[in-house]
Amino acid sequence: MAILSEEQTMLRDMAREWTKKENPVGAFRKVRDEKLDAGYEPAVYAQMAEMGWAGVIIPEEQGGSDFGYMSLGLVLEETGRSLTASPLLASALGAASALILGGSDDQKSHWLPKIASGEIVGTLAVDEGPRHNPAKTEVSVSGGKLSGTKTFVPEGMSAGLFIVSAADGVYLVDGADGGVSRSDRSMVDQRGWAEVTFDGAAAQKLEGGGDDLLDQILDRARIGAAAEMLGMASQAFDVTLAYLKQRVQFNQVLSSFQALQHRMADLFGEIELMRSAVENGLTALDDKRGDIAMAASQAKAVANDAIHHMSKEAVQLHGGIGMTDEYDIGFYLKRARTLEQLWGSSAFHRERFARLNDY
Amino acid sequence: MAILSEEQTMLRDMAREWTKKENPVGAFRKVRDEKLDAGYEPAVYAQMAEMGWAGVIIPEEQGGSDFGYMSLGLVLEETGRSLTASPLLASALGAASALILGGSDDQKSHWLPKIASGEIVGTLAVDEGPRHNPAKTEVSVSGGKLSGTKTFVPEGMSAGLFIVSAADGVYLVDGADGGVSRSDRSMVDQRGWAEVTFDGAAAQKLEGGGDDLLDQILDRARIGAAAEMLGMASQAFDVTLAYLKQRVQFNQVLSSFQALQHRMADLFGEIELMRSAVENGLTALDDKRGDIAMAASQAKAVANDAIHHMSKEAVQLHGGIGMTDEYDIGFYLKRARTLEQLWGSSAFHRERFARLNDY
Amino acid sequence: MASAPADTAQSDSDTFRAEVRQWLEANFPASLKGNDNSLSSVEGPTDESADEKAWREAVGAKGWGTPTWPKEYGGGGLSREQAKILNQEMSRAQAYNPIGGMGVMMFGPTLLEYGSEAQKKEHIPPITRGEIRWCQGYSEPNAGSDLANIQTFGEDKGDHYVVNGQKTWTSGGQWADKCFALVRTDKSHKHEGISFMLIDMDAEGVDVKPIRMISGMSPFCETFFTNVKVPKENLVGKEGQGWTIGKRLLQHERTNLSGGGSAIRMPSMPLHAMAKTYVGVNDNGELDDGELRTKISDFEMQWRSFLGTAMRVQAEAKTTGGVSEVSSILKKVGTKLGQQRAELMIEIMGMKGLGWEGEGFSDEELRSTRTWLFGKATTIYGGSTEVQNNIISKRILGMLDHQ
Amino acid sequence: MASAPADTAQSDSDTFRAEVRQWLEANFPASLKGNDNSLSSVEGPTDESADEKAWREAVGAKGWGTPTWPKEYGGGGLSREQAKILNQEMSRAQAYNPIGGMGVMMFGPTLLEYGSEAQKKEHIPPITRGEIRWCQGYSEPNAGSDLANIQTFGEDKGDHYVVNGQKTWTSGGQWADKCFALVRTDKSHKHEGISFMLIDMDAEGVDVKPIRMISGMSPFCETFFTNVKVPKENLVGKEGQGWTIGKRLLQHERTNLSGGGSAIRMPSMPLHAMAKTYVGVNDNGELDDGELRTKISDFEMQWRSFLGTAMRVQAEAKTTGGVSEVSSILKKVGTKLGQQRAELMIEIMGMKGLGWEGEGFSDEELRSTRTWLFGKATTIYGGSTEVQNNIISKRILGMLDHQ
Repeated sequence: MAILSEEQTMLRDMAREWTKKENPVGAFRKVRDEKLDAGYEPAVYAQMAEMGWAGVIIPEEQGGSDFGYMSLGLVLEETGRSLTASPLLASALGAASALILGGSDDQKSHWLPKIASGEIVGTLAVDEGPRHNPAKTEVSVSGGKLSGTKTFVPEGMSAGLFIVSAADGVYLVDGADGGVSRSDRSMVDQRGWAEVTFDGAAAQKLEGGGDDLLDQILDRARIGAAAEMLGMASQAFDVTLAYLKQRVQFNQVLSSFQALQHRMADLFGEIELMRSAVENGLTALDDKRGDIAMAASQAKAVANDAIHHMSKEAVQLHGGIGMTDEYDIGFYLKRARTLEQLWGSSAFHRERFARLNDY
Repeated sequence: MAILSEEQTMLRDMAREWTKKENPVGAFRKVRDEKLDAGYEPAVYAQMAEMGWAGVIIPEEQGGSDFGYMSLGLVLEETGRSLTASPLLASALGAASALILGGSDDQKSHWLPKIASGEIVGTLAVDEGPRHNPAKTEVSVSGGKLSGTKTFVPEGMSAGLFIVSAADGVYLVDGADGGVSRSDRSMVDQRGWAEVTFDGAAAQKLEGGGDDLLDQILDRARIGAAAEMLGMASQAFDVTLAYLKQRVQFNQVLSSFQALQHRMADLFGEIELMRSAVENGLTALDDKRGDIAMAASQAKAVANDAIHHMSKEAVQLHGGIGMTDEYDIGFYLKRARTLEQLWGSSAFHRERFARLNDY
Repeated sequence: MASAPADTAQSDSDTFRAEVRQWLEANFPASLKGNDNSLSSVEGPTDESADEKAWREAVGAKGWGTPTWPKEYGGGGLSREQAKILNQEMSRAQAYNPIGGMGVMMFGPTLLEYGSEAQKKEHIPPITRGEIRWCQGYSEPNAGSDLANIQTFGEDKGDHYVVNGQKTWTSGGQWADKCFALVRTDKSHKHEGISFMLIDMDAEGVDVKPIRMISGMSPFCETFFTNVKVPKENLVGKEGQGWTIGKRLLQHERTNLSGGGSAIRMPSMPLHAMAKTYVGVNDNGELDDGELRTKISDFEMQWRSFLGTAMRVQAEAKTTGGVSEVSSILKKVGTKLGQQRAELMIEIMGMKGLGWEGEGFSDEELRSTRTWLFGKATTIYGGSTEVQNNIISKRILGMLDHQ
Repeated sequence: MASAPADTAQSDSDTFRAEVRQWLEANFPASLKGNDNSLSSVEGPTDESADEKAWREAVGAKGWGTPTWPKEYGGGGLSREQAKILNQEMSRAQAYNPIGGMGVMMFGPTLLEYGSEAQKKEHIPPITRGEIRWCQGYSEPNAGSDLANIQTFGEDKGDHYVVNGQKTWTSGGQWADKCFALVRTDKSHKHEGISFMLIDMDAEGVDVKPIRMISGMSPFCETFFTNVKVPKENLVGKEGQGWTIGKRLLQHERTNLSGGGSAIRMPSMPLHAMAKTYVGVNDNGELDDGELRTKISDFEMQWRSFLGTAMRVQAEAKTTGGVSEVSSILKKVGTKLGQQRAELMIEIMGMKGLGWEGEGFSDEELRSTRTWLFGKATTIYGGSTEVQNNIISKRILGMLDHQ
């Protein structure tokens, strides 16, 4: 755990309290069972926004608290623990970052207050195929009209603002534009994924942020996703450990079996390294360090691998009941895999890290 | 274990008996301590040849028994178990294969009987750098004179015949030629490695075998090396298992600790897959199957990985005494690594296997 | 070297092969070509088409769905050699064996070994005709990997038992006609207190409740027995012999789960071909994801080595007549590789490998998701990997008990 | 947020920094620039050059080799903040700390905590001056990971003990002047029967025999005690308190082996730079071995995450004043990564990474082989990885004993 400021500690404790009491995993199960269009409960997100979570990285003049990425990461970690279905990652981190980095004053003052208040949800529309590949785009923009199709857009069903990548830059598209159409994609994690088609939708370019704006935005989103995965992995670990301590087989509690003890010790170590990688990423953002791209690839790759291993072991160590829909642990496995793919698999980021280091 | 013919069973039992009684690991230790020039005890190799082992794949008309690769593999497995220092792999398998595949009648009848009788040692001189890369050669041949330098030639100190790769084919060079000079390389496995420089040495081309003669020769050598590694891994496993059964810590024999039990179960499985990969390779050679290249890469990669893991675990599970020179187990670790590198690392063969399968 | 087979044996084989081929031509409906029956036990009964019914009845009548079982109980009465020929010709004709399920794979062979004459006469023929579905009543909520801990109790009432208790992981319990179950008949002995009995699933007091799995499917049930009357003629073997019989049956299960089972579930298209479709290749013709390329190459070589090992076990069993020690690793390694493959499929397909239902995914993609999730069970049921590791290390490697 | 440091504190720091810089300029011999002392404990004493001797004496006189130890016993008496500045300035000047070894890393801190005033006065100052080499008498042939099982016995003879027994893995025993040893003084209690005592290595009855390791080096000895007289003033703490004191010392060892220790041994050149030299790059500037490229990238990210974890542990310790639970993984993970790095070096260098001695290999290559082999010990000594896993799972995670 990084050394936190007083505000950060308060924010984290509040988020921990809230997810435990108001929004345990059962809340996600309800969202799942009711097949909500948005992939989350709008009233719940409104509550989160009211607590200020949607504006954590947003400047005060645009209605945020300007607490920084570490603070938002702490909230994402806690909501990750309980698999809270919400557009916090896509909107309050992803879309907000895009505007902060690349938006004009007008764009910022138009959109950021709405994001901070939760009035609208923003999201990133980057990929055009099932595998993350931001360099590949066929989106065309001419005369301020944008056309093309973006796949597997998180919160694509509910988004009121799309941050859309094109070959020549990154654009804003209002979700209410008549040229926007969405098609629900039912994914294994049962969240609000969509394929979004833009057919001559009005688009404004993000002029700030420089040539690598898309990378900068994505790196923030990647670190945010890693923070969510950190919460998931920690919780899956805790739940599994608790299960091993109470489940009896062969007249012994499972936690007394040395082979399982050593596997848990390995996982404990992996999750601690994962935490360091995530905190390093968040700190790099808050400190505006020069190695953000490397820190982001490190955070995402290390987090991907740790949650991958942890989610597999969690199911295996739960035995038969871990295979049932009645138990929550399977949800972690499912959500883990979509987050692993989102904004770059481990292979993607290892390749990128090598490239960033010139080898 | 493959289904063996009566002759094969006899050959294997003889090899097992001999290594146990006449040539246990202590024999290798002696070779090591005495720093023999050749990297092995010539009298021992003479004994092996006398038993017919140097002629197992060589046709009867050239003094061999024509028993095939599976048979030679069985001997290599047994000598691998006791880390017998001998040029069996390089000469009786590597050089003999080159002549059988590519030699003219004259070349065969000149060299093969000498290899079969152990009178001379042949070897492959292929690489020109520390990492296996048969495609890269700067050897030049003109007017029957060959020049260039080959690195890390196994049995390079004692070889009387070099099979030398060049850009336009594979050549025979008599070790007694005045243009041949050798420089001893003291490697971690303390065997007879040398850098060999050819300065206008008389060379005969191997005209048979087609364009991919070098690959064909190397594939045989790779499968042979895998057979040796199989014996090493099996023995390291057996020795480690026996150690765990007698060593007491915390008032319990180590073998009773479940964490160690499960690791041994994993290794047991890996070594069985290794055996299948090796036997598949040997069978492919004897049956002259069409997929020899794939089978060779499979055998070498799987064997590399299995002996790598086994040799690490063997040292770790022996604890402190495994770190001492007094115990034999460290010899397996050291020999494992040179064999892993010889004729292609796992990475080399995974890359090659993908290429062979057109992906 | 073995001598060549005698001419007469050879010509007998040829005759049989010709017979099979002719019969298949006459009986296998062309409309069913290429179908398979491998997932039926997982996916539950589907409505049988007229052709499917005809095919099942035709095979059942010959006894060829259970080719090596004795003819007197409805089996095919074939030799292993003939069964192999039958199998080859079935493949050749793109036909499938319509007779399957737990009755064929586990219960039948066990009953043939331990059942009374009357039991065999009653229960085997309907299995050979594919008319009766059996389910397995072994696991209980507190007896998963530790099966000997079962608590379901059968009280001796003279000519029958009254059974009370709860089973779980009853495969296809909601579709089954009968259940072979481990029932405690003696509370004072752990292993020796267990009996093996046959229970009608439509008997009074039997209730089933399907368990929904993370894959969304419900192939298993919880089964509740409340004062269920089980006549004593449904006891297999002697009272207290249930552990022995039950374990023997598990050997049949394990054989199926390792070699056959997982092999069947591997789709025919190799991973690298899938990857070329989804990932594409670079200018050198290499998969355009270097790490994935390495992983696939590694997997494919491991998989070949595993298949080679499974074949080796079979060959050794044939030669020595016994089961080799190596067979102990097949389940553990086969299921591990199966899971590894499923995870690689996600890496290959990306988000398309994580579809749940509906628009935007091909059938193959959706099936891939379910296979991935369902496959997580393979290292848990039929003796978890942890239990396999215990067995291998203690029984095969002779390492002592860890207690 | 913490308020900015007061101006006075800042200027104190600046003053101290200037003082250090000046002193280094005056005292550090330019000829030693870039040397390091990190392997000295492994490789044994080397002949000291005149410059090296002068440098050691200069640092020793200031107490700056043990900067935070109390001044009264020869330490530097510096604050942590000052020690950090000293360290920074040493690096800047490419200087090294010539005062090291077990006395500094383990024994000194422990004696400062548990020793009597007389013991501290006697033993600490020579350590701060780098004059005395200490070795560790802990392990025995039947007490490796199970240290509490030691049998070396000290019989009470009034004012002294008579010690008999055999120790093993005595680091640098052949070069050491003194030994801190665990000696059993009571056979009826396991842990409580152990005492911590100091033994002169040149006392009568002490014999050492170097143990040759697979790396070819002999950094350890077997040490035999035959009727060795140890005066009672050499008992540290009370009789029977040895286990507590000994374990405290191991904490110092563990801290050194994980964070500091392995970090120091990582050569300064990153893996990928080594790889570019040995493997070369393709037209896209990528390492010409795709799999190796992936592995190095993976390793480098893991390594950064590990360093981050080590820093996090330090920061947390500073804030909370205690040792965080996370520190329990440092040794296990750090040594694993160190070994992984050494194996990767072989993959990078190929046969050149496996040279033993002599012609054809650079010094760096030969050192790489020895580092690889010697590094295999890091997961065995100082509490093996298996013991670490036991500790983590039981003490940190609260999983029960497996017995």
